[in-house]
Amino acid sequence: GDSNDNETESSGTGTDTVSISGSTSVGPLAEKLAEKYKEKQSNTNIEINQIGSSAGITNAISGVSQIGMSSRDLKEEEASELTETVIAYDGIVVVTHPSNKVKDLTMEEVKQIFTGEITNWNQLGGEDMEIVVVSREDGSGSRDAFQEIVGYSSGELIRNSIIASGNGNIKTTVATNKHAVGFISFEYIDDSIATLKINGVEATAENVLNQQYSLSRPFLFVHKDGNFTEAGQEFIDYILSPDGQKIVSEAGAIPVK
Amino acid sequence: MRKFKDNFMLGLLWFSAFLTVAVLVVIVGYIFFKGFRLINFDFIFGDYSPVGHGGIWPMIITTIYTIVISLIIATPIGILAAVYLQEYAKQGRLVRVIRFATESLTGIPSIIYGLFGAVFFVTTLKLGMSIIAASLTLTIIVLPVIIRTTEEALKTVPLSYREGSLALGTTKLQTLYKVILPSAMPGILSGIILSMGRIVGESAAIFLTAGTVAAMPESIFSSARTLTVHSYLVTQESGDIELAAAVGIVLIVIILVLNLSATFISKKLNKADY
Amino acid sequence: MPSPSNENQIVDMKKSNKLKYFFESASEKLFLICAMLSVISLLLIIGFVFYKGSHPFVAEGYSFIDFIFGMEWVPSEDKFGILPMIVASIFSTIGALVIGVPIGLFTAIFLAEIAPKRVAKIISPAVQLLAGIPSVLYGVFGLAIIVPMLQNNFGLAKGQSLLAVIIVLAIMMLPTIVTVAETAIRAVPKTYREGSLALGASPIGTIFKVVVPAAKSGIMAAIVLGLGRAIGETMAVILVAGNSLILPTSLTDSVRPLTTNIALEMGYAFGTHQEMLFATGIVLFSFILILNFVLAKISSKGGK
Amino acid sequence: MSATTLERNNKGTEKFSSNNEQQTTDAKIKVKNLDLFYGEKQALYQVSLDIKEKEVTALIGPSGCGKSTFLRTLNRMNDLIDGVKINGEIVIDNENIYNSSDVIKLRTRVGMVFQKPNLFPMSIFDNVAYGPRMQGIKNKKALNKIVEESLRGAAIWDEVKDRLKSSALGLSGGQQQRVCIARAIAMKPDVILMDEPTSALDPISTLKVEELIAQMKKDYTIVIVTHNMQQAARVSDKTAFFLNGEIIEYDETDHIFSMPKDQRTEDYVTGRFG
Amino acid sequence: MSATTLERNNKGTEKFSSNNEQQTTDAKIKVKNLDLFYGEKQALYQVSLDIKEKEVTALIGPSGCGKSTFLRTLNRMNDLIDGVKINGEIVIDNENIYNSSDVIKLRTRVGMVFQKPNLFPMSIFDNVAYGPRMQGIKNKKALNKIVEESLRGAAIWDEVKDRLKSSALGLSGGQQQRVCIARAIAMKPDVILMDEPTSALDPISTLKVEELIAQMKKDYTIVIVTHNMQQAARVSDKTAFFLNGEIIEYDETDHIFSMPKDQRTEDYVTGRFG
Ligand SMILES: Nc1ncnc2c1ncn2[C@@H]1O[C@H](COP(=O)(O)OP(=O)(O)OP(=O)(O)O)[C@@H](O)[C@H]1O
Ligand SMILES: Nc1ncnc2c1ncn2[C@@H]1O[C@H](COP(=O)(O)OP(=O)(O)OP(=O)(O)O)[C@@H](O)[C@H]1O
Ligand SMILES: [Mg+2]
Ligand SMILES: [Mg+2]
Repeated sequence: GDSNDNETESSGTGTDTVSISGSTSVGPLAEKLAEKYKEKQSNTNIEINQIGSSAGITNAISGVSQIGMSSRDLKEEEASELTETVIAYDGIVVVTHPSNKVKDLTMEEVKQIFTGEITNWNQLGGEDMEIVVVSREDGSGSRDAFQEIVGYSSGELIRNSIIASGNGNIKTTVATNKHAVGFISFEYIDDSIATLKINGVEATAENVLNQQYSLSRPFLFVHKDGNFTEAGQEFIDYILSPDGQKIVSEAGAIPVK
Repeated sequence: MRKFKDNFMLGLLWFSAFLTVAVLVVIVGYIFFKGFRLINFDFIFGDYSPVGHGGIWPMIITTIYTIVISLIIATPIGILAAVYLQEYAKQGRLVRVIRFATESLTGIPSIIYGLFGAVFFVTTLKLGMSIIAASLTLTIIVLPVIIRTTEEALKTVPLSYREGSLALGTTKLQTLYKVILPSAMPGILSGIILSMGRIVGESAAIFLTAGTVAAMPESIFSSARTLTVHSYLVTQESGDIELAAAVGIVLIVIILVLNLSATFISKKLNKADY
Repeated sequence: MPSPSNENQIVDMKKSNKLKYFFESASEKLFLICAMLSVISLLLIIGFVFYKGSHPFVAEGYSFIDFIFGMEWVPSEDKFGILPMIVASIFSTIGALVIGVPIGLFTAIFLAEIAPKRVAKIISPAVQLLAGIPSVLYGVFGLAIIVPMLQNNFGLAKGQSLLAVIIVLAIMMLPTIVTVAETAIRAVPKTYREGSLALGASPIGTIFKVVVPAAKSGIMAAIVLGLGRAIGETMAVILVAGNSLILPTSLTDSVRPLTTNIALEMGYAFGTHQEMLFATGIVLFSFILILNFVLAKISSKGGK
Repeated sequence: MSATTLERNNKGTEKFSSNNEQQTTDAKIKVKNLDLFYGEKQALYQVSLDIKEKEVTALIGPSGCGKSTFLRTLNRMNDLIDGVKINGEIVIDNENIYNSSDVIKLRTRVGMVFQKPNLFPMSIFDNVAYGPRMQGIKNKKALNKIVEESLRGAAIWDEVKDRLKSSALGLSGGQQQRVCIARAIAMKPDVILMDEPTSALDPISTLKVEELIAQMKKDYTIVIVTHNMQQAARVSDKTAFFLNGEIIEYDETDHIFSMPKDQRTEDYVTGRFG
Repeated sequence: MSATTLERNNKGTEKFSSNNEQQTTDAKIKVKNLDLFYGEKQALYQVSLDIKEKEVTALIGPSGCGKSTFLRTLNRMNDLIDGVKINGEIVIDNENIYNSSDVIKLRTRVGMVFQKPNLFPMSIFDNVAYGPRMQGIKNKKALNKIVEESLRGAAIWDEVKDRLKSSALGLSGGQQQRVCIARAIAMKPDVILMDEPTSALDPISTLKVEELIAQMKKDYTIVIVTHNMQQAARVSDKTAFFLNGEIIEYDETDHIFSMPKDQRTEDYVTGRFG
């Protein structure tokens, strides 16, 4: 640890590098934060690698990166080695093809759809067509959070569901298939898909903050204490500052406070 | 009857070629159609920004770095390995083992290479997430392609060339470098071109070893993002297909330029081409 | 006749071959090292994958049989069965071979033997270009064009399917197969063609009876390399496979081949789940080894 | 009858270009004012020559004079070379072979043995059975018979009868060439073109082949290129002397060797023994 | 002196294996009890033969009898073939070439011309300059001189002097073979092995080459394989007759052709004219 720190400092001549790696969901937000941060603090160089939550956590533990980004909760073994900071929350929204007439679901219906009890849109007042469920991969932070809140387990997920990796892929899949239903982060909402209300509540940041809308999860920064520099701490401080949180909300995520 | 069979086969040949070309046209056409709107000076030569579509200049540079470094390492090793297998080794166990190893390497999914590279080059050899770690991983990926294509090219060099040269009191090495390799050049070159394709097209193995830092790399020990990784992230996370396609256009142009220069170089090198 | 000075020059040269032999043997060793590098890499990778992948079975008491023949894959509930994925991998590989190899070979033959020079000069590099297009873009193309096409033409609820995987893989194999096979076919000596044509064989007969068999070794290389591309491919497949965890019973079922499973979940996996993904890698590996073995057998049989 | 032919051809060699000579009806092959260009380079100049059925015609002349080139026009093998242009006409069995489009039929009727053995990388049996098989003969017995007869005919049967199934490329040069002859014979053609067929053979095999030629003359029209004056003298009925792409003299073989009309012919045929 | 040699060899052909014969000190090449196997197949049986310096030795015999195989042992070209095993010894200049490890030196001293022309795909000039260049001669003028002399020596200078820089593969077979001879001459070797060097040449070129051989004899030891009895008779001092991998008879050429001791030799040499 020590020798590493020295190296960074001596070679830096005033420039510190903070290496961050992990979740592809947190990554874009972190990039935006880093860009703004750099305008303020030009002698800190922030490197962001979007390689998946687990890889990021592994890197934080092994010291390859100073900070890991995670969109899932730490497991026990991991938590014992790392310190975590929630930098933002991410809202999750259920999406369908824009042509779909179904615009509102109860949480129970969402569960029934994803567990295969409801298999046709006409059971929900829509057209007579098969439902194609699109989910994220097992282990993904969004999926963990989604399943936990909706209340079903991975084993219960309907077996012939399409598994897409990443918000973008769910979006593309749903946007090109009028049978489909899936879930994505708030940040990725656009015109190509329709967002659904849950229990009559619209998916917005306010509704998440006032706890009317329950589909959300934390975005985590994790680090190992022995491998954490001042510059890293300053960056996290910046994110949690009002300036930083403003950027969080501009990016479509939900501020911590 | 024979006429019919001939015509039928000829038809199949035409049909297959037509199909291949059609696929080519449709795919390239699709990519251009989807992406051309984003192509402008700032997009290509601008710095990256997480907001909007960003510039991709850092990724272009990173891509070129990975191609050049991987090929600089893999091409000589691959060619020399093929030379060993074809020109030196007694066709026995060792050769079978080596050949089997290279062939097995071709089928390993790139994600496994990526994981391996992340553990071996990034962590064990302490290269960190860096262009060099990715290039070394890519070297392993393209080695089999170069070895195999070079071997095939060497096989086509007539024995009489070897005899003619050796009988003049040249060493194997001289024969190799003056007669055999030049005659095998076109084949070797197609292997290199295929490898470039593989390098350029790789994503999983790269983002696990070079990372995805969207900034201009300071050196080959920096973490950085290649064009393909960029288009991968973009599809994966934001589903911005236009952007992915625009990056694709740039990639196609880069490959085109590289292929043309490779062909040009081989023409220069290959004395057989009078 | 020979001028004395030149002769002396040559005679001088003839004296000192020590250096040449040194280079000769040094270079041979260097070449051997280069050749061994691929073996070493393979061993390292195999070692790495096996080390990681065998852990659950060696140390944690999981049954390998259950792993191979299990139908359930729910990592968060500790269920690790990959039979559906094995089947999916086999089907998609065979499918891609059945479509990609003939089209690729025929295209190569066309370019090398039939096409006018000028046409071949344009098409060949263009096909090589296909090899350089990142697989993600093939995936995007598959997702945006092939998947909806299947959806619409077959009236499916979803186009993500075994068939989509096969089509995308076949397309991705094309450049490798075409390029390598074309080079091999072009290298067949002209005398073979002359010999055959002079016997009144038709050009087509000549191609299939003499030229192609003479290029057999290169064609096998093309198939092996193309196959490698197909088996090793992940990114494009993830996008069009659907990745459902069901045992495929028809071409229109969505499937999750072994590679996709690894790539899909590795980013979030940890602990046993991650090790099981490496174990998936071991199975994939065995699959590749068996395939290579079979291909080697076929090609050596064809040789006789 | 043969006198007419001769007269006509002696005139032909003096290259007057009036085309009003009568056609002799019994000529199997009639070549008239044939020019051949390899790209810009002219290789044959106004070659005219009538070849009678069931005779052996020898083509002699120094290296590079166009003997092979001329021979290959007779079964249109030059079609394979890019940039070959031909003027003039070649009529076989009253059909201009360059008008008729059925090259395949032409080549089944006009067999060829090349200067360098060019066996296919197949077994000896498959090499000889290749032509018949391509003509659709599938019957195992018939093929066996053809192969044996052809190999016997080419004086190679005894040497290879025990290894018919092993690769033809394992044979020595001379053995290979004789299998090539067997392969041509297997097609039972009308005309057989031979380009220095015995240049790779030892005298005993050569003798056998020469005897074979003498015997085949009963059934076939044979055109043979040779550098061996004695061979020409022994086997041929007519001899044409080529020089720099022109026919200098064409006559009964006896005449050519004993009393050539042209000084250059005399220089050449006697140079051998000078 | 030559009588001793002969005697020894006549005995050798009867394959007694006592090794206590005296060595004749003036023999350039001494071959003793040479066996050669291609894998399992034996191709040479107890071949013993002394070749005197500055003489021309012809090897004759029917196709497949092992002439080429034997010739290629003299500069160890058979080393290139997998699975070749050799017993016995070959001594050149009092050095056992199979003990000495300097194959390169051996081959610069023992040049070779092959049965089939095997020019490299380079310009004519580069082909001829190839050997000298590989020996380190870079001087442009010296190379020009060597190339011209060698081409003249091979009776091809006039035909190619205007196209030295164009590809050697554009030449006709005969022209190519003569360039091959030039290429060998360019190395100024001690011994020149020729495997049917004129089988692809026309008589005039053949004559020139034969004259050349006669002239080279002053400086070089020449071993030539030929199928042409007259050539053997014309150019050689000694002749060895091979049959089925054995030397049947080895003697002064005159003796071999006029009064062979062995019936088989007589059959063979007269068969030609029979
Ligand atoms: N493919 C080709 N392209 C260009 N020129 C050629 C080609 N083939 C032959 N030639 C030239 O045409 C002329 C005649 O060649 P050809 O092979 O017919 O001679 P040949 O009489 O058969 O000689 P040889 O006795 O050496 O075989 C030569 O000058 C040769 O260089
Ligand atoms: N590479 C090889 N592997 C196995 N057998 C071979 C090989 N080369 C030659 N032979 C065999 O060895 C024997 C001698 O062949 P070689 O080429 O020396 O004959 P040759 O006297 O030169 O004949 P030719 O006059 O036809 O050139 C033949 O039976 C041949 O089939
Ligand atoms: Mg010729
Ligand atoms: Mg020989």
